[in-house]
Amino acid sequence: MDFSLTDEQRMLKDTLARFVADNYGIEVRHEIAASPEGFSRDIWSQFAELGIIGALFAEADGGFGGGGFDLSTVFEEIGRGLVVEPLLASVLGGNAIASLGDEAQKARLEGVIAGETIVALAHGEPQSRYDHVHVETRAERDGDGWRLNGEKAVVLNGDSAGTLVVSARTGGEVWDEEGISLFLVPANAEGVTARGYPTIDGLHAAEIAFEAVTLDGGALLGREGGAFPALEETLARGALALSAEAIGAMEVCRDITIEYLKTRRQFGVPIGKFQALQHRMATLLMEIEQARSSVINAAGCLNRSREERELAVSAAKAMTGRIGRMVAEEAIQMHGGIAMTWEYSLGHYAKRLVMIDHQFGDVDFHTARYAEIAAVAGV
Amino acid sequence: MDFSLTDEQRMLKDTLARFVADNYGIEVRHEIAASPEGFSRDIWSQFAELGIIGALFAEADGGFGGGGFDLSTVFEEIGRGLVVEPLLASVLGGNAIASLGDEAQKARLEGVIAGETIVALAHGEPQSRYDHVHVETRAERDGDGWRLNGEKAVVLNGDSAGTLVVSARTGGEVWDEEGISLFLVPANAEGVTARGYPTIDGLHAAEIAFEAVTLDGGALLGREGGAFPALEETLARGALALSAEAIGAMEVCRDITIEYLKTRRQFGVPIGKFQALQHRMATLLMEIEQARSSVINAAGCLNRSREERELAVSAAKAMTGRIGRMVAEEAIQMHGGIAMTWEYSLGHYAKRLVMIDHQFGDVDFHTARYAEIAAVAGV
Amino acid sequence: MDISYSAEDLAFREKVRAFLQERLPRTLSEKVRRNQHLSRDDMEQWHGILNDKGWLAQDWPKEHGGAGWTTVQQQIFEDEAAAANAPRIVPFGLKMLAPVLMKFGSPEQKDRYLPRILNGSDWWCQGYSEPGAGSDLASLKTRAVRDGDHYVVNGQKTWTTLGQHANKIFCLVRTSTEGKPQEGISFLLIDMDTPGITIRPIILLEGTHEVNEVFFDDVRVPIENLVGEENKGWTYAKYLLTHERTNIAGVGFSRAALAHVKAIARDQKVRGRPLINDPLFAARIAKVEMELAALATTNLRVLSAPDAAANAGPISSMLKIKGTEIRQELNDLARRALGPYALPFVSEALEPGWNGEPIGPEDAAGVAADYFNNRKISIYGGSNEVQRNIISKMVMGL
Amino acid sequence: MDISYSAEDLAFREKVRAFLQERLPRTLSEKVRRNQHLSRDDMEQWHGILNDKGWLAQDWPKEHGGAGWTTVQQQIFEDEAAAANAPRIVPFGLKMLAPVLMKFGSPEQKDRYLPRILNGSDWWCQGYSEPGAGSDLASLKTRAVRDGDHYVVNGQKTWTTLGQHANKIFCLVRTSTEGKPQEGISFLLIDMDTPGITIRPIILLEGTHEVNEVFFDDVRVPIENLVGEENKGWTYAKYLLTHERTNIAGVGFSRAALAHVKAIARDQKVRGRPLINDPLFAARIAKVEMELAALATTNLRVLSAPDAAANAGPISSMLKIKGTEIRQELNDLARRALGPYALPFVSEALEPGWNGEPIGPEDAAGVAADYFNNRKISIYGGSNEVQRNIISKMVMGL
Repeated sequence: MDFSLTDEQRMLKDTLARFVADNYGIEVRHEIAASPEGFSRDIWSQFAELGIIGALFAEADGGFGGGGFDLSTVFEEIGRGLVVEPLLASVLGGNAIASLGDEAQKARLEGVIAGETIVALAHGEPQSRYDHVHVETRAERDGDGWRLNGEKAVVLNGDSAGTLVVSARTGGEVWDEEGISLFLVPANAEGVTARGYPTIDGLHAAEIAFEAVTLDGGALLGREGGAFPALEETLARGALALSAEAIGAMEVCRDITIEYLKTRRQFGVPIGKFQALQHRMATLLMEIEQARSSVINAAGCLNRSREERELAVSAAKAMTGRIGRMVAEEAIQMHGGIAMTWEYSLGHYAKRLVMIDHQFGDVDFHTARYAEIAAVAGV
Repeated sequence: MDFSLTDEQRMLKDTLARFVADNYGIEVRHEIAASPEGFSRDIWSQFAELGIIGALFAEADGGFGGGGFDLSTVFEEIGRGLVVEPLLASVLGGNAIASLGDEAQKARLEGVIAGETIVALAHGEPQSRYDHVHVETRAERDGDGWRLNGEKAVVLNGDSAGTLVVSARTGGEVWDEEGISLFLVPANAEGVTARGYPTIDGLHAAEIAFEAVTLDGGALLGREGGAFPALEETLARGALALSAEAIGAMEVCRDITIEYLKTRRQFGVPIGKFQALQHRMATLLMEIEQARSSVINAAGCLNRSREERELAVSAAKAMTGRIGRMVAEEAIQMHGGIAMTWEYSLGHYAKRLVMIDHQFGDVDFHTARYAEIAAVAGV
Repeated sequence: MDISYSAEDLAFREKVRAFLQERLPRTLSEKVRRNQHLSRDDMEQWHGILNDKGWLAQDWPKEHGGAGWTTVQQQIFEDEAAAANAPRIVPFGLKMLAPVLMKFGSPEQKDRYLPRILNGSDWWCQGYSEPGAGSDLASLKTRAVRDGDHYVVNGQKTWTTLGQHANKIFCLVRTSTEGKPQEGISFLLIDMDTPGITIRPIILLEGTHEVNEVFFDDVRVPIENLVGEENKGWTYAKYLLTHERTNIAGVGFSRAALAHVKAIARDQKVRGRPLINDPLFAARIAKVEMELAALATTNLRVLSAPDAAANAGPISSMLKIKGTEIRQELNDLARRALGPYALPFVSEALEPGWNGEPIGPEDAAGVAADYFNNRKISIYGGSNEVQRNIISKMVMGL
Repeated sequence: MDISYSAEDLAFREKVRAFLQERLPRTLSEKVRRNQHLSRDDMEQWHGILNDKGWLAQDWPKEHGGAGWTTVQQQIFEDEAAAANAPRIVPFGLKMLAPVLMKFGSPEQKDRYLPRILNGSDWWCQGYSEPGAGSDLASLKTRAVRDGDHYVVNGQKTWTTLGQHANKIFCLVRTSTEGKPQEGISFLLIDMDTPGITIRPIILLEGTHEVNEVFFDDVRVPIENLVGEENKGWTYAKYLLTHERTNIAGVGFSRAALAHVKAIARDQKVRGRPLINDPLFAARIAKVEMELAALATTNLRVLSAPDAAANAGPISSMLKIKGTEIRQELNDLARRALGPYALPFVSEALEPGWNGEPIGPEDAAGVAADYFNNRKISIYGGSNEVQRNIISKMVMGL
C-alpha cells in the first residue's frame, strides 16, 4: 500500500500546475472558453510538448503513462486550473482507438499525442441520457464498407475534432450490449453535420447528425458488434477523469472559501469566527477527503476485474457528484453575494463542479448502477 | 380558511393535557408501560369518562367527534404525554366496525367508547411489512359461518383486546384489493393464540395465530371481499393519528432542548450561545412547523376524495417520519450524554418518535406511495 | 379548523384566473416559461395591464389607488400569476418604497411619488447594500452631509437590482456617526440623473446583468427628499422587513417550478420509461412536492393568524428559509432532469426575440442558468444564516 | 500509488483469519452477531484467548509483552475480528492507560501494572468525565488534596463505562486551582475497593447498564499512585487522544454492520421481492457502502502516511466524525430494514443464555436497541461538535 505519487507523476503534476499558473489565469481561460472552438490550439500543442497528452496513454500506444493514477493526477490539475482544453475528449476518443484499433488505426494516436489531431467520442444520443448501452445510431453494411445514420448528442469538442469515434449499432436492439460497434469517422465526411455550442461551464460540445455517411471497411474499430467492453472501459476512464477533475475544483473552492472566511469581516469579526460556518466548513473538508478517497479507489481499480472497476468508478462518480454539488453550493452560500459575480472565480468552479455531475452519469445514475452491480455480484 | 381549534376541540385538548399533567407523569407512564398489559385499565376508564375515547368517533357511532381535527387534537396530546393507553388500537378497530358494521355489530362501539371493550385491528402479517393490501390470512366458508387460518404480526394491544378485527382473504390473490374481508373475532375463540410483548418505545403488541378458528355468520363486517376501501380509510386515520402524535412528541423534544441549551453551560457560557447549535435548533423549529402543516393538511383532507386523502396522509406520515427522526437524533446530540439516560425523559420521546416511523408505513414507503398516487392522478 | 378557502376567496381566484387568461400576453408568458430575460418594455407592459385593471398596487389601501386586497387575496394572485407564467411585479417602488412613504413620508412625498409609481413614470431601485456590508446593514458607510438645502452624498451602493432601468433610487445613508451604528442612518430619495451618480453593471456568474453598483460622488440631494426624520432611517427600513409578509415563501413560483420539473421529467426517458417514473427521481419529486404542500399551509397559517403582525419577524424568517430551500431544490431537480442537456448554453436563446432552433428539449435553454442564478435567493434580503440568527434570538431566546 | 495490501499484510490477514476461525468461540460470536449483551466472563474469556496467543496488547512494544504490530496490522486485525463477530477488546487498560504508563509512568508502575493488565488481574475503568463537564474536560472539579503520603479525593465521575466490572480506575483530578484550568490536573490510579468509593449504575435510554457514576468521599490514595508529575495530568490525557489512531474510524465494525443490514434486507420482502432490490432501499445501502469504501481508504491513507503523527489530532477528528456517521447510518438502515419488526422488544432476548423463540426475523431482537444505544458514539470521546471545533482550529485556522 502506498498513497504517494511516483516521481514521474509528481513531476507531471508540478509541470502542469506551473504551466497553468503561468499561462492559464482565469481571464485567459475565459477568453479561450469564449473563442469559436472553445479551446486554444496553441495551448494544446504546448500541452503536447509538456507531455500532458502523452501521460494519458500507455507506452504501447505511444504515450508514457495511461494508468489510473496518471489520469487522476492530470485531471486533478485540470480541475484546479479550470482548463477547457480537449483532454477528456482525447482520453475518450484516444482510448477507444487504443483499445480496439489495429496497427493502422492506432497510428492516429501519434497525432493525438502530438497535439495535432483532435479526436472525440460521439456516443451519447438525444434519447440516451446516461445509459451506456443506449445506441440507436445504425451502421449498415454497404459493400466493403458501411453506411451510418443517426444523431449524437452533447459530444465534447465534437465541433473541433478531426476524427470522430462513433458508436453505432450493427446488430441487436437499442439496449443490448452486443451489437454495438465503434467507427472512425472523419469529421469532414459527406453527410456529417456538427452544430457546436458552448456549455454553461465553459466547455464546448456539439450535436452531430450522420446522414447516410459512407465509410470504408477500415473505419470499423475491433470486432463488429463487439465494441461494448472497450467502450465501457473507455467510459470508466472518462468518469474517473471527471471525478479527479472534481477533486481539483473542490479543493480550490475550499481554499478560496477558507481564505474568505478568514479575511471577510461582518458584525465586527472575521466571519470565520462564526461557529455555524466553521462546522459547515469542517464538514466540507471531510467530505472532500472522502471524495478523494473514492477517486483513489477508482484509479487503483481501473485495471482490476470489470466488476471491481465499475463499482469503484460508479462510487467515485456518485460521490464526487454529490459532494461536488455540496461544495459548490456551500462555498457560494458561505461567501454571500460576491460569489454570485462573474468577476469572482469561485462561481466558475461551482458551475464546473455541478456540471460534472451531468457528464457520463449523475449521482442517481451511478448510485443505482452501483447497487445493481453489487446485487449481481452478491457482495 | 381557519386554523384555530373549535371550542370543543380546545376543551378536549385542555382536559387531556391537564389529566396527563396530573396523573400521567413520566414515572407513572413507565410503570404502566412495564405492567403486564402495557396500559392501565383504570386510566382507560377515566379516559372514557373524560370523553377522550368518544372524541375519536362520530355522533352517529355514539361518539362526539371523529373528524380529522378531533383525531389530531387528541393524538397530539397523547404524543406530548407519551401516553401508552390503547387509543390507536381503538381508532383502528373501532373505525373498521363503525365503517362496515351493521347495527348489531356497531353496538359494540358503545363498550369501546365506554372504555369497557378493548378492540384491536389485526391486519399486518409477518410478510406484509407496510403493504396495505398484503393479506395471506384466509377465511373460508364453513356452513353459515367461516373458518379462519393465518398469522398476524405486531398487532397493537392485540394481547389485551377482547375483540379482534381481523383482515382475511376470502378471494383474490395475495396483493389484490378485492377479496379482502374483515371479521370480528373474539380474542378467546378457540384456535386464537396471542403472544404479547412490549415494544421498545413502551407500547404493547402481539403476534397472533389463527388456527382453524370457527366464526359464525355474524362475524363478517360488510360485504364479503369488499373491505379494502374501509380498511384503507381506517389505516389513513391511523397514519393521521400517528403523525399528530409525532407532532406532540417533537414539540416536547424541542422545548426540552431549548431549555437545556439555555441552562447548560460549557466552556463558560450557556451552550445555546454556540451558533452551530442555534442554527441547528432553528432548523428543527422550521421542520416541526412544516410537519405540523402536513398534519393539518391530512386532517383537513380526511373526508375528501380517496386520492386527496391518501396523498395528504402519505405526505404527513412521510414528513413526520423524516422530521421525527431528525428531531429525535438532533435533540439527543445537542444534549450530549444526559439524553442517553433512562432517567431523562427526552430519550423516551426520541424512541417513540423513531418508532412511529415503523408503524403503518415509513418515510420510504409513504414517499414512494405518494409518488405513485400522484403519477396515477397525473397531478 | 378548516383548510378550505372561503367561497369569497374561491370566487376571487376565479376572477384572477379569468383576468390572467384574458389579459396576460402570450409573448410574455412564453418568455417566463422558458426562463428568458425580460426587457424593460416587457415589465412595463405587464405593469400597465395590471394598473389598467387597478390590480397593480395590491396591498395599497384604496385611497392611494391600491386594490386593498387581503393578504390571502394577494397570495391567491401570486399563486395564480405564477401558475400562468406571468412576469413578477417589480417590487421596489410598489412593495418596498410605497409602504414606507405611506407610513412615514410627508404629504407632499405621498402626493408626488405614489401616483408616479402606479402609472410607471418612476422606476425605483433600492440603495441599501454596500460593498463589505452584506447582511450587516448597520455598518453602512455612504455618507450624506448637510450643506444648506441639500445633502451631499458620497459613497457606493451595490447589488442594485434592475438599477439599469431606474430613474430613482431610495437609499440608506449615514447622516451621523454618533450612538449605535443603527442610529445615524437616514432614508433618502435620489434622482438617478443627479450629477455625480454613475452606475456600473455587475455580471452574475451565469452571465446575466440584473444587478449593479451605484457610485455617489458629491451628489447633491434636496433636503425635502429626506423621508421622515433624520437618523431614523433604520426604523423605516426595518418596518419594511417586518411589514412584508405575503409571498416571502414564494409558493406560487415554486408550484410553477414544480410543474416545469414534472414536464421535463415526463419528457425525458430512462430505458424508454419516463424519468418521472424512475423510483429515485420520483422520490425526489415527491419529497419536494410534499414539502411544498406543507409550506403552502404554513404560509396560510401565518397569513390568516390574528397575531401574525407580532410574530412577523421570525416567522418571515422561517418562510424565507424554507421557501428558498424548496425553490432551489426545484431548480436543482430541473437541471438534474435534463441529464446531459443541462450542459448546452446558448446565451442568445435567453434574450428576447431569439428564434433559433433549441438544443435538446424545447425549454431546456435557461434551466441550468436558472439553477445557478437562483443561488442568490438564499443570500439576498438577509442571508438564510442571518434568518437563522433571527429565529434563534426571537423565537428561542438563544 | 498502490491501493493493494503488501504480500506481508495479506499473509498476516490470512493468519488472523485462521486464528479467528480456530479460536473464536462460537458462543461469543453468536452473541455479538445478535447484539446480545456480553457478560464479564465473556469478555475475559476472549481476552484470555488473545493473551495466550500474544495478540492481546497489539500496539504494545514486545518488551512489555505486546504484539508490536504496525498500525496497518492492527487495522487488519480489527477488520477481521469485526467480520468474524469477535467481541471488542475492552480498551481501558490496554489502549488507554497502558500507553500513558509506558510513556509517563514510573518504572515501578510499569512493572506492577502492565503485566496485570495483560493477564487480566486488573480491570481498569476510566475516570475522566464529570457531571456538568461533558466535552469540556478542563473544567473538572473532583479534588485531590495532599495529606501526608496520601491524596484525599472528593468528587464524582460519570459515564464510567463497564465500571461495574472494574477493580481499578484511572482518574483525572484537580490538584490545583491556580493558572489555566488545564494546569492543575493530575493523573491518579485508584483501587476501586478503597473506602469511600461508591458506584451507581446509569441505565441508558434503551434499558442497558453499561455506564456508571463513581462517587469519591474522602478517598485516600497513596502518593505513589500519581502518574508522572503533579498538575501535568492534562498533558498525559491529551497524549492519549493524539496517540490513538487505529480503529477510530471503526471500519471493521461498520463492515460487519453493513453485512448485517444486507442480510436483513435480503430476508425482508416487498411485494415478494427482497427489500435489498427495492430501488430506494438499495440506493440507501449503496450510498453508505460507497461512503464506507471511501472511509476505509481515508483511514489507510492516514495510517500509512509518514507525517501521520503530526496530523493525528484533526485527522482523528475527521475519522471519528465520518466513522460514527456511517455507523449510525447503518444502525438506522438495520432498523428501517426490519419494518414493523423493529418494534418488539423482549429485553431478556439480549441477555446471555436466553433461549426463547424470537419474535419476527431471527436476529431482530437487538436491532432497534442498538440503533438507540449507538447514538452515544457521536457524543462520547469528544462529541462530533467538539471534533468539528478541532478541525476548524487546527486544519483551517478558523
